[in-house]
Amino acid sequence: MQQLDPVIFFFLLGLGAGLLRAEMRLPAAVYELLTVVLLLSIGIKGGVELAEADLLRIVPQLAIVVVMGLALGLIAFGILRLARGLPRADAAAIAAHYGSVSVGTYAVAVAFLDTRQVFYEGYAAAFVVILEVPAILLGIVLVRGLRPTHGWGSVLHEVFLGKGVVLLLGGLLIGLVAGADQIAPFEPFFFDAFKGILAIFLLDMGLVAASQAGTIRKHGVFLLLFALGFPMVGAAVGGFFAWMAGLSLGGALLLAVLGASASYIAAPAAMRLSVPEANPGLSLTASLAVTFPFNVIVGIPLYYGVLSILYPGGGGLS
Amino acid sequence: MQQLDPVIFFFLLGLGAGLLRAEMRLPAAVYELLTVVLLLSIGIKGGVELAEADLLRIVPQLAIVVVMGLALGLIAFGILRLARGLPRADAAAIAAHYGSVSVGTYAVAVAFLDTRQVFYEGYAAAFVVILEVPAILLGIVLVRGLRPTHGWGSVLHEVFLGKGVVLLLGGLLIGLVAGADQIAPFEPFFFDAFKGILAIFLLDMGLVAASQAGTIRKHGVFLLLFALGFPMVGAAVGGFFAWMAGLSLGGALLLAVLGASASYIAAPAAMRLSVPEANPGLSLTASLAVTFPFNVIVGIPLYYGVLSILYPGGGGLS
Amino acid sequence: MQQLDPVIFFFLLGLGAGLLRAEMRLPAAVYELLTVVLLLSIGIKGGVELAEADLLRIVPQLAIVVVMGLALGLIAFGILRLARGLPRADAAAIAAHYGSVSVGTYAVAVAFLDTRQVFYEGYAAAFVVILEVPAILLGIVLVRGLRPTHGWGSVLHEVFLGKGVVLLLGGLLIGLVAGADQIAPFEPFFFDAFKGILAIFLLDMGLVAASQAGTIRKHGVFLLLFALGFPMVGAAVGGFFAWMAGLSLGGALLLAVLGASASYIAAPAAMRLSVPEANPGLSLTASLAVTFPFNVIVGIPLYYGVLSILYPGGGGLS
Amino acid sequence: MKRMLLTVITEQALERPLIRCVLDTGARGYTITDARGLGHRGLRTADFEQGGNIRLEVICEEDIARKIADALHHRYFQDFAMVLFIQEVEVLRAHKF
Amino acid sequence: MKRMLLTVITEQALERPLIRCVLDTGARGYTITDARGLGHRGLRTADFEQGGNIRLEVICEEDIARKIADALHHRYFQDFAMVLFIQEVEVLRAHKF
Amino acid sequence: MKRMLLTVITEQALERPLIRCVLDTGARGYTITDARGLGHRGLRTADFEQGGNIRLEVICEEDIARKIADALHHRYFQDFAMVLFIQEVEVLRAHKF
Ligand SMILES: Nc1ncnc2c1ncn2[C@@H]1O[C@H](COP(=O)(O)O)[C@@H](O)[C@H]1O
Ligand SMILES: Nc1ncnc2c1ncn2[C@@H]1O[C@H](COP(=O)(O)O)[C@@H](O)[C@H]1O
Ligand SMILES: Nc1ncnc2c1ncn2[C@@H]1O[C@H](COP(=O)(O)O)[C@@H](O)[C@H]1O
Ligand code: NA
Ligand code: NA
Ligand code: NA
Repeated sequence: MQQLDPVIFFFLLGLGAGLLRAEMRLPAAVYELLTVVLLLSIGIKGGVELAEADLLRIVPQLAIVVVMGLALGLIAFGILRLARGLPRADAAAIAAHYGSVSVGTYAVAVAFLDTRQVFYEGYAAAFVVILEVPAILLGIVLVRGLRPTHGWGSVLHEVFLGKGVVLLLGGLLIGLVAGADQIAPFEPFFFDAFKGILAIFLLDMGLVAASQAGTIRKHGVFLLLFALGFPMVGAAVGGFFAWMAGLSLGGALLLAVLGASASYIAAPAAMRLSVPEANPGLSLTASLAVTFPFNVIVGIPLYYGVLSILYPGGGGLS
Repeated sequence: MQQLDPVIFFFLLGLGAGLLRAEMRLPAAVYELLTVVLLLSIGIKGGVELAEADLLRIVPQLAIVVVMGLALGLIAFGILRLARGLPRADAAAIAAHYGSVSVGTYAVAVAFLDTRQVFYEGYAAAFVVILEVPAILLGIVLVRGLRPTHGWGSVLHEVFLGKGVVLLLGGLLIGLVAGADQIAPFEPFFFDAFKGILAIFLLDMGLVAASQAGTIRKHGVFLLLFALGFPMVGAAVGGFFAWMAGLSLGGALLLAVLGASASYIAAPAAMRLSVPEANPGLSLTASLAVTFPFNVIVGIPLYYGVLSILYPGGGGLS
Repeated sequence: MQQLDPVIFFFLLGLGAGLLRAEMRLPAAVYELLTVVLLLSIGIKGGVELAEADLLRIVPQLAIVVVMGLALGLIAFGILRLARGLPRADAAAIAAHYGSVSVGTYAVAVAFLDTRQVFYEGYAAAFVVILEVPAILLGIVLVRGLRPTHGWGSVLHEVFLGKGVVLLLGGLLIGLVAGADQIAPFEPFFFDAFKGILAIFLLDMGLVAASQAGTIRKHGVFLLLFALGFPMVGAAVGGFFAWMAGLSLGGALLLAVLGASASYIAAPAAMRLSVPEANPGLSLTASLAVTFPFNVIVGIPLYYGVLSILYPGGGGLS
Repeated sequence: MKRMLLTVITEQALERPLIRCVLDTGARGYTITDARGLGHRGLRTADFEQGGNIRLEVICEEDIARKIADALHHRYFQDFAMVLFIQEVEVLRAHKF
Repeated sequence: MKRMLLTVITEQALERPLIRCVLDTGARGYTITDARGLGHRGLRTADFEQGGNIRLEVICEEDIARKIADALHHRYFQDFAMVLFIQEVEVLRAHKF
Repeated sequence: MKRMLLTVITEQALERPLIRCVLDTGARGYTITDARGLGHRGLRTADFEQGGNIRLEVICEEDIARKIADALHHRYFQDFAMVLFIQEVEVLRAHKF
C-alpha cells in the first residue's frame, strides 16, 4: 500500500476530534480566509503555467472539459432517477454537486503528485474553473427547464459570481498577466505556505465532515452507496476525457479526481436559491461527509494506481 | 505606459467582484488581522532601518514632516471652505483625512519601488507614524478651537492611541531596539509573506471600495473632483517637502504618496468621536472609494514618472 | 543582564496598548487561529524529533513527568490551603492551573533557547502534552473525590478532549508518523513562520493580560504573591525532575519553565465545568495577568541563569 | 399607530432577498446579527458554506409587519428554514419607523 | 396556548449542556448568538478562552418555558454567570413550537 | 417594580461611552452583540473600520430605562446612527436588576 500524504493526517485529526466531540472549533472567519487563500493560490499557480503553455492546444481541451461536466451531471442524474426514483429536484441538485468539483480534493491531488514528483499539466486549475459551471447550470435546467423562476440573470449570477469561480478565475488571470517573474515575490505566501494552509483547511474540513456525519444515517443507505460509488464512475469518466484531451498521466489523475469529486462551495450556494425545494442536506452530506473523505483518503491513491496501469503512457506502478 | 504591479490586480479583482455583487466577503476578523500584520511589518522594517540610520539627520526630517501634515490639512480645509462652502465641520473632517495618510497606499508604493529596485530611505515608516497625527489634531482644532468638548485628554487618546499609531510606533520601536540580526527569525512572517498579505488586504479593500461606490453619486460631483484632484496637490506638496528634507528620489515618491493619500484608519475613528456632527460618509467615501483606488492604480506610477523628470537627482524616466 | 528576546516586545506592546486602553483588539477568531497553529507547530516539531529519538529512554522520562505534574498540583494545593485557608474548591482549581502548563510560555522558552543556540531535547513537546493532564485530574479529585458529579466519563472528556491535548497530541503523532522528510513541505508555514505567529499571539496575550489586570487588585495581595512566588517553586521542581530524567541543560530549562507556568487553555475549560463552584476569576487572573508575564519577561532568563550555574553539566553562565 | 418588532431567523443564503423584501414592503431599516440554531430543518451552524443563520430585526408599523410576515410566509416558508415572530415595542422617535 | 420567547445570557462553556437541557425539556428548537457583557460575575468579553457569553433564544409554550427556567435556575444559577428573561410573542405557524 | 429590556442599536464607535452612560445611570449589567444594518444614516456593515453596529441590551427598572433613554437621546441622537426601544420583560431573580 502507498503511504498516505501527511496532509491527510490533518483531515483525519479533524475528523477524529469532531467525532469524539473534542472542544475545538475553527471560527467561520478562519474557514473563509483559508478558502480565499487556497482558491487564489491554485488560480495563480495555474495562471502562471497557462502563461507558458500553448493556447492552441489548451482551448480544445477546455471544450472537452465542458462536455465532461455535462456528461457527469447527466450520468449522476440518470443513476439517481432510475435506480432510486429520487424526486426530480433532489436528483438534479445532487447531480449538480457531483458534476461540479471540489477544490479541496483537487488541492490534495496536486499535493499527492508534487510529493511523488509526477509531472502534470500545471494549467489544470483552468479545468477546475471550467468544471464548476456546466453541471450546476444543467441541474437547474433539469428542474426548471429553460425558464428559471427568477430569470436567467439571477441564475447566471449565482453560478458565475460565486466565490469559487471569481477567485479561481481571478487568480488565473493574475497569474497569466503577471507571469512567473512578477509573481515571484508572492511565492512565500501563496506557494511556499500552501501546504501548511491546506493542512489547516483539511483540519477544518475534518471537523465539518464529522459534524455532518450524524445525518448520513438519516438519509439512508442508498445515498451512502451513491456517495461511495459515484466517485469511481466519475474517476473513470475523468480518465476517459483526459485521454481524449491528450493529457499526461498526472493530468489524467487530476481530471479523474475532478470527475470523482463533488462540489461543496459553488453548488450548494447556487442550488439553494435556484432549486430551493431540493433538500440541501442530502447533497451536502453526501459530498462533504462521504465523498470528500473517501476521495482524499482512498480515492486519490486508488485512481492513481489504476491509471498507472491502464492509462496510455502510464508505465505501470512505480 | 508602465506595467501595473501585480499587487494592484488583487485590488481590481476585489473591486470588480464587489461591483458585480459576487457572493464573496472577507469577514471583519480577517480585515483586522491583515491590518495588524501590515502595520507591524511596516513599522518593524522601518525600525530596523532606523537602527542603522544617522539620527542627527533624521530628527530635522521628522520636524519637516510634521509641518507638511499641518500644511496639507490647511490646504485641504481652505479648498473645501472657499471653493464650495462646505460646513465647517465637514470641511475640517475631510481635511483631517487628507492631511493624514493611508498605510495601504504607502505599502503599495513601497512594493512599487521594491519591484523597480529603486533606493529609498528605509526608515520612511517613521514618516507614516508622524503624519498620522498633526492633521487630525488640526481638524479638531478647526472645529472645536482650543477647547474640545470632552477635553484634550480624550482627544489625544483618540489620536495617539488608535491602532495605526500604536502598531506602527510599536513596530518601529521593536525594530529599532532589536536590530536586523534579532529580527531575522521574524522575516518569513513579517517580510517574506508581506506581499501576499498585502494582496489579500487589497482584495478586501477592493470589496470595501466597491461597497462604498454607490454613495459617491449621493455626495455630488464636487466631492468626486476633490477626491481625484487633491492627491495631485498633495503629491506636489509631498515632493516639495521631500526636497526640503533632502530625500532620495525613492524617498520623495514615498512622501509624495503620503501627501496624496487619505487616511481611512486613524482619521475616521478620531473624527467620529471628536467632531461627530461631521458626516462620516463624506470623508470615508472620498478617501476610500475614490482617492485610494486612484492613488494605487494611477497615482503612484504618475507621481513617480513626474518625479523622475523633475526631482533633483531624479535622472529622467528609466 | 541578558537582553530580552524580541518576541517579548510584542507582549509588552500588547500589554502597554491594553493598559493605555488603545483602540485595538484582535478578534476572537484570530486568537483561535493562532492557538491552533501554535499548538500544531509545537506538536509537529516534537513529533519529528520523537521519530528520531530513542523510545526506550523517553518512556521512563514521560512517567517521571506525570509524577511531576501531580507533585506540582499537590504542592500548590498545600500552599493555598495551609498558608491562606482558601476554600477547598478554589485552592484545587488554582492548583490544577499551576500543576498544568502554558503552551505560550513554552513557546517563548523554545524561542529563547533557539536564539542562544542552546541544545534541548526536541521531543519536549511530549512533556507538554503529558503535563496538561495529571494536575487537572488531581484538582477534580481533590474536590469531588473519586466520584465526580457527572461521572468520570464527562471529566475525562473535558480533560483529554480539550483543544490543547488534541492538537498537541495530534501534531506529535503527525510528526512522528510522517517524519522529517515528509514534513519538509510544511516547514514554511509551521516552522519558518512560527516566530512571527508567536509574536502576534503574544501581542494578543498582552492585550488580554491588560484587560485582566484590573481584577488583580480585587483578589488581594495573597493571590498576587502566590502568582509571583509559585513559579520559582515550580521551576525548582521542574529542574529537579529534569535532573532525575537526565535531561540536558536546555531540556532542564524547558521542564523548569513548564513547572513554573500555569495553564490558561486546558485548565480553565475543564475546571469550569467539573468544579463550577470555584471562582474562575481567581485562577485565570493569577495565571494570565501575573504568572504569564512574569515567566515570559523575568522568569525564563532567570531560571536559565540559575540552571546554568547549578545544573549538572550546565557549565556556568555563558 | 403601534410599532412592532418583527424578528426573522433564517438561512444566511436568504440575506439579500430578505432585505429586498423588507424594504420593498415599506420598512425603513433593519438590523442583522449572525446566529446558529436548530429547528425542524435540522442543525444550522455557522462554520461552513451557507451553513449559518441570520437573525433579522425590523421595527415598523403593525400593518407593514403583517405584510412582511405574509410575504415571507408565501415565498420562503415552504422551502427554507425560517422562524418569524412579532412583539409590540415602545420606540424612541417613533415617527422614524 | 401562549407562545413565549425565553432568552438566556450565559457563559459560552455552558453551550452544550444548555442545549441538552432545552431539548430534553421539550422545546423543538433554539437560536444562539455570540455576545459579551457585564453582570454580577464581572466582565465577560469574547476574546479569550471561555471568556465570552452566548445569548440563547427558545420559542416554546409557556409551561415549557417555565420548566426550562426552573431547570436552569436549579442547576446553574448558583455557580454560573446567567441571566434569564421571558416575553410573550406572536409566532407565525405557532403549532411548530 | 416592572423590569424593562432596553435595546439600543448604534455605531460600534460608541461602545465605550455607551457602557459608561448605562452604568452611570444605575444599571447593573449589559449585553452586547455585534450587528449590521440599515437606517436613516445609511448602510452600516461590519467589514470595515468603525463600520459596524452594536446591539446593546440592558435589563433594569423602568425609571432607569427611561433615564438611559433620555441621556442617550440628549447626547447622541443628533449626530449618531441610533435606534432605541423598550419592552417589558419577566425576569428570573428580578432583584438582581
Ligand atoms: N423553537 C425555536 N426557538 C428558537 N429558535 C428556533 C426555534 N425553532 C427554530 N428556530 C431557529 O430558526 C431556524 C429555522 O428553523 P426551522 O425552519 O424550524 O428549521 C433554526 O435554525 C433556529 O435557529
Ligand atoms: N442588567 C443586565 N442587563 C443586560 N444583560 C445583563 C445584565 N446583567 C447581566 N447581564 C448579562 O448576563 C451575563 C451574566 O450575568 P451575571 O450572572 O449577572 O454575571 C452578563 O455577562 C451579561 O452579559
Ligand atoms: N426600522 C428599523 N428596524 C430595525 N433596525 C433599524 C431600523 N432602523 C434603523 N435600524 C438599525 O439602527 C441603526 C441606526 O439607525 P439610523 O440611526 O436610522 O441610521 C441602523 O444601522 C440599523 O441597524
Ligand atoms: Na465531479
Ligand atoms: Na495625505
Ligand atoms: Na506548571
